[in-house]
Amino acid sequence: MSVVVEQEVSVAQEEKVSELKGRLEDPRLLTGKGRYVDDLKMEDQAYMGIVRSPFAHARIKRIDLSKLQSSPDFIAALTGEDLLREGVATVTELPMLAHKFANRHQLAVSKVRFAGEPVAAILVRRKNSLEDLVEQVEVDYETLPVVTSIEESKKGGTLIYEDWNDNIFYTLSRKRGDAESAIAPAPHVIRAREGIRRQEAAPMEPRSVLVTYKREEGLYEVYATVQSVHFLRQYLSSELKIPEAKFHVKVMDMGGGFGSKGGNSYPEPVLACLFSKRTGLPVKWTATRTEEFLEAAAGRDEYCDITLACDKNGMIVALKARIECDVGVSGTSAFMAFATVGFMLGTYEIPKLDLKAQCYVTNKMTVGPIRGAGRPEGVYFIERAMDIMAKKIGLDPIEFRRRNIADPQSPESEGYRDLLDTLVKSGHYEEIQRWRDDLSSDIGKEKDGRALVAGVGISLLGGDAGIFSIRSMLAGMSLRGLVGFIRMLPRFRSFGGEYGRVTMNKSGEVYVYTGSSPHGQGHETAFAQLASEELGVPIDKVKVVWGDTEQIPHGVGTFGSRSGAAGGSSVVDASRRLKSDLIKKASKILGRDRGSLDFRNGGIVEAKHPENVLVEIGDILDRLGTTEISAISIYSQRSPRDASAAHLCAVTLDPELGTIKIVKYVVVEDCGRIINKTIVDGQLHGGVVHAVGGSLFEKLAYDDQGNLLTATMMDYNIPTAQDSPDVEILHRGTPFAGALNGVKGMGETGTMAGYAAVMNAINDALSQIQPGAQVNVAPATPDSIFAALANHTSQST
Amino acid sequence: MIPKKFDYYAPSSLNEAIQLLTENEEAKVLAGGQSLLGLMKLRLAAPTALVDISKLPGLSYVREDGDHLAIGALTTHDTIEHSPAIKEKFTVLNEAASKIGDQQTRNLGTIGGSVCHADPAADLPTALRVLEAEFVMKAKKNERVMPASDFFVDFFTTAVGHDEVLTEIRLPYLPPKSASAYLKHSLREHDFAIVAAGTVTTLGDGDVCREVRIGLGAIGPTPLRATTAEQYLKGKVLDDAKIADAAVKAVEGVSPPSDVHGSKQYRLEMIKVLTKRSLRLALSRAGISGI
Amino acid sequence: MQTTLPKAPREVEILHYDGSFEVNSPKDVVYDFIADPAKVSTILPDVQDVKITDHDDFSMKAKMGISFVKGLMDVKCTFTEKTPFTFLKLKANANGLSSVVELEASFTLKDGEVGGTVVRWAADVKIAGLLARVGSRLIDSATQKYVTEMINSLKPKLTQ
Amino acid sequence: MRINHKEYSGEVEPRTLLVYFLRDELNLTGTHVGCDTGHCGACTVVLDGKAVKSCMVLAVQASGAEILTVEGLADDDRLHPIQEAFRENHGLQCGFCTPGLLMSSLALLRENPHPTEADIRRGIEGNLCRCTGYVNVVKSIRAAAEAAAKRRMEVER
Repeated sequence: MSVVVEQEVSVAQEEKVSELKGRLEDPRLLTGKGRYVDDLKMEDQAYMGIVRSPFAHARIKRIDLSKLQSSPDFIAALTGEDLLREGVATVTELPMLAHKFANRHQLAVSKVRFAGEPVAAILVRRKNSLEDLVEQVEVDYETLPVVTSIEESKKGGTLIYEDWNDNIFYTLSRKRGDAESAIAPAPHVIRAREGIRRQEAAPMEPRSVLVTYKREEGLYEVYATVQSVHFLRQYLSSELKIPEAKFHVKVMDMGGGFGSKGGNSYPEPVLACLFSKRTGLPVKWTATRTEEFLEAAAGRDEYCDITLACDKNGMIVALKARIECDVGVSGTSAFMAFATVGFMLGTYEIPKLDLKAQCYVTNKMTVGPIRGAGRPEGVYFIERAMDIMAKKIGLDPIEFRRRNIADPQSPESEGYRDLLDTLVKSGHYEEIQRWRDDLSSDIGKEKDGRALVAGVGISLLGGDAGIFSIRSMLAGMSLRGLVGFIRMLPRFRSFGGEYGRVTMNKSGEVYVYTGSSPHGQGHETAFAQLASEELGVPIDKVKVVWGDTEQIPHGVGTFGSRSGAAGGSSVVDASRRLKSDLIKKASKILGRDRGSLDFRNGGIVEAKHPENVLVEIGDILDRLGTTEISAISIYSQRSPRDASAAHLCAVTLDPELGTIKIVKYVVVEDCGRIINKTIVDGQLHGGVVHAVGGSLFEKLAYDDQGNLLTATMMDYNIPTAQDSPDVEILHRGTPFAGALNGVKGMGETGTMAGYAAVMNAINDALSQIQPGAQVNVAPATPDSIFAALANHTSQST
Repeated sequence: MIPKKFDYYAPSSLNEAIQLLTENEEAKVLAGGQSLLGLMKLRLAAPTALVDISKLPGLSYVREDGDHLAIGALTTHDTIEHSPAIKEKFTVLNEAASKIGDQQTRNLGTIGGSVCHADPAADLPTALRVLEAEFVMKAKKNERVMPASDFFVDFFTTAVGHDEVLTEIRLPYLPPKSASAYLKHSLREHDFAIVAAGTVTTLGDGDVCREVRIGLGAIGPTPLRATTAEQYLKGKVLDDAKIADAAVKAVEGVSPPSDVHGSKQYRLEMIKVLTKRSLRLALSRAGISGI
Repeated sequence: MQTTLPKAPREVEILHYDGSFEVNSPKDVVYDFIADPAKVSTILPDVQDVKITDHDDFSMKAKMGISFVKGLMDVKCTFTEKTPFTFLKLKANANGLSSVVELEASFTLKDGEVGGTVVRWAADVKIAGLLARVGSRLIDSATQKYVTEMINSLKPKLTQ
Repeated sequence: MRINHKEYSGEVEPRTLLVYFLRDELNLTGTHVGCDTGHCGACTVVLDGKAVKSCMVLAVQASGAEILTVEGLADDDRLHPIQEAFRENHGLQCGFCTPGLLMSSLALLRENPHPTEADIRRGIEGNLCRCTGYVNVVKSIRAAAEAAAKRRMEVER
């Protein structure tokens, strides 16, 4: 059956890819010729080091730099006081929501709020002596009570920000009808507290920055590991209060980002700019992995008390949910709960709703967008509830979901049903069910603990509930929120549309300039494909240019699964404008009417006989008295959508050890038109395994003093090849009307649906050993699974 | 991350190495470096001098030597994993070596380096403890041989003096009808053990358990022997019930640590599971099936 | 289904140690020893240049750690409570190894059998920075070992 | 030491790690640093025929050794068969962990020309990748092994 499904993918794209023999970016990356920021080296470059607070909450009594003076390697130092003196503004925050704004600087002023927060920066001549000198900086602290949990934050006894009246970052609520009175009489009610712990994006390349201040031009040349050079340009401009034009921000190759290099304004680029201006030296900083864990925006850390009620036919009557998020000290973009709510409510018909999401600040590093950015949590919450309910009323989990899909007549809903049907038709679901039942028939028979227990989980990823509207953004905005919002607006312009410029020169070569910023997603290939298809030029004549604020004046960047749709569409749009402009001009020159002409094979051709080239591009441009022709598109989508998907996960559980092995994983997905299947598959593989890590191993663990206990890759465990499943993918590929190129966002969807599928499978296995035994917080580590089995008696329905 | 400053010596002979160590109390021996350099980069260790013995000739070997198998201190984990002699006669050591870190680590890490580092969660010490290995240490004048029971003193602490170099590890051959097994329970395959268990069993007439050794790793400052459990099993014909009893006895008097990967309580339970499973595995290798 | 999981799960490591021992010296002798910076400072292993500011404050450099996993730390000590012959409280703050270790130790003295003294001691340790970040696997056992060493070196010094 | 078949020599502080010697002194920046604690494998090079993590080796320790880095894999414009396999099977995305993975794969296939999927996954367990989920990495290494087997057969014929 699966073969039939596969055939629905446009074959033309398959050929394109195979003829490419891989991606255009691959040869340099495979030969060690990639250009990552830390690979760059300037003459006389100096090295920046950061002095970080060992305490999670403390007053800074004294910073003593005297010991450094004697070292020949020491050049300069900066503290929070220096930032104030230089008039550096507070950390930029995106005015996205009705949240409070944090009065925090890139170097701690007077007090530190999380362990690892920068309190001073130093500049040295030699890399080898960097850490020696960082150790020489003496800081006296007076420790303060530490807030390390939502509970403590709620109490408000200790304020993270003295100018706030509590520790609540923002609250979001949605109400539809009277949920309570619908729940009370309902025949089927389930309650659960589900959560995903604080986790790290952990791209393999640590952050890095290299700044050279060019005094004569007053220009900062900034190479940085960022998912958007244009965002960083805005951060630097707004914090240093220098016009954007004075920053030339560039990134070439980048070793992954997964959000952690996207949403946040970090201290180091700002500090490097200050140092480079002060000393006239190029300034280089590269994070150690521990600095990444201490400072790079974390994610998840959301928990939800959820009550779901169904009638006797297994139709949802009401949902009550209380979401709580630990946003740490809150940074540039800590508003993920927003997306959580959207994706919790997007898939199923929920007649009555009572939802509240509350975000609390604590003495931890800020959260930010990491792969999925709040959406995995939303999908996880609702999909766990759906599974628990299906079990309770004894309905097949697929059938139960099918019945409750929202707005049954809408094309979206048909799409969701189609995904579930495809999964069933593929035969995988039945096969896995049989395998599961065979194994579970052994339970008890086998001698103690030697039988593995099978578990099967599915999840359905639908759309968001259209919560991303200005109205809902400003809904319930507090006065304080409004003030901060207005204060931040001029400091950060709205996203706007994605930038695409396509230029063709006299030899018919095409340059594509995009505001998107690839770091593994393969734009260099996919965008070249789009331009080559639109303009009928061979793909090897197309060069994609990105990540340079002087060649690309405006742009948004690569995150939020937006590049293929927004960035890709802008390339298509610009290509089409270029083409029609060419034809228009050619028709004048040739005195032929436009309709009879087309542009193909590097020249103007007869629309009917494309092989017959009337005039080469070179001649046209000569006659127009120019050397190249360009078209620009700033493409924005009214309602972008992420791919929908159904995931199937099969696990085995070792009940004695509490360990899980993922034995099969199947994805059925519809990301709209597929530009490049190889790349789409690769994105899904990585996305799913990211969720596998988050469901089995990954946790940023803190002790009571707010020390991060998992600050190296020894203790923060991302999946290895041994822990990762093979991932089978079935595509639907229904073109999406909401994007010019028919594309839906998909880069994060593997992660969005992954947590729920894996955790549902684990809990299915648990329920076979002990009805009621559950692990409700990801990751389901061996000790938590063991505890669940041990405590099952204390759980009740 | 870069270590603190240190002086580096690459002696050309063992005696030269010992001389250097004798002269410098703060000097540390560098073998494969896979454990030591990690701590030095974190700056948790900052020896003022390193004496690099990794290139000294004649310290990497696995050879039969009368009543024991002799392993040179510089023999890598990878070599141990692939040595037929060890695989056949000392399965527990072969399995322990195969479970250390990843391929890159096994390629450089040495048995001598690992045991002298004496990380409580390391794999080899537990295996060597149940094999009742002997450790040969050379000083300027004398050479001494010490049993595993005395060699491991505390976390990161062994009996090797600062002016001594561990040169060889000896594995006394096990009597006929012996078998062994090593099991490691960790979050991911190549992580440090949450709990590890190594067992050696020797059967007598009528499959009576003549000799049994149970070693436990990652649960105390040094690898431990579950002596109560051992005593209980000796002289009995083993079955599931007796193995289960022994597993319970294995946790008597042990006090494993709590950390982010497992609470004390969880570790205690895992000790039972791994003791049971490693015993079963060893016995099945000895030809006792159906347990 | 109701679950019994903690609301926001996290690892908690409170490092608390206590115990008691009996020595044959009388309370005043024991008290005078512990209350005297010059004397009490000698119970730390690997101590260098002790500086005594006054009878309540003193500082020193000490090699802290286990085996070769150690570093030099600057230790500042203050007696926060002194009730002659019955009770003492000592706060120590150690800086080094990119870490901060705070120790609060209390000693309660009671008459023992035949003129001796029963010393009940308690120690609470807080660790921040590098040691806490990368040492979670070992920190409890290591701290316990260190505290025990100090108590063990105290005992004989209180014995006549 | 010999690096990629060329002699190199230089004076360094004893504490200089091999990976920084390669990157900073010799400008061989294809070898990357991902974790500092020897857990990610991005810095993997082949030293005297074995895959090792160059962040866990002192430059002075490697004196006199034969080292192969990713820059030494392809001969001129012709990609090494393993590189070719990674390219054709989309065995890389951001490319940061790729050099380390290539060097581990090379060592793995030299030791074991016909690896099972389990062999492959174990062989690269010391190389972390956050982009690919390893699916296409494993596929690439299998393809490289098969291609090599094919070449051997052709030679024999």
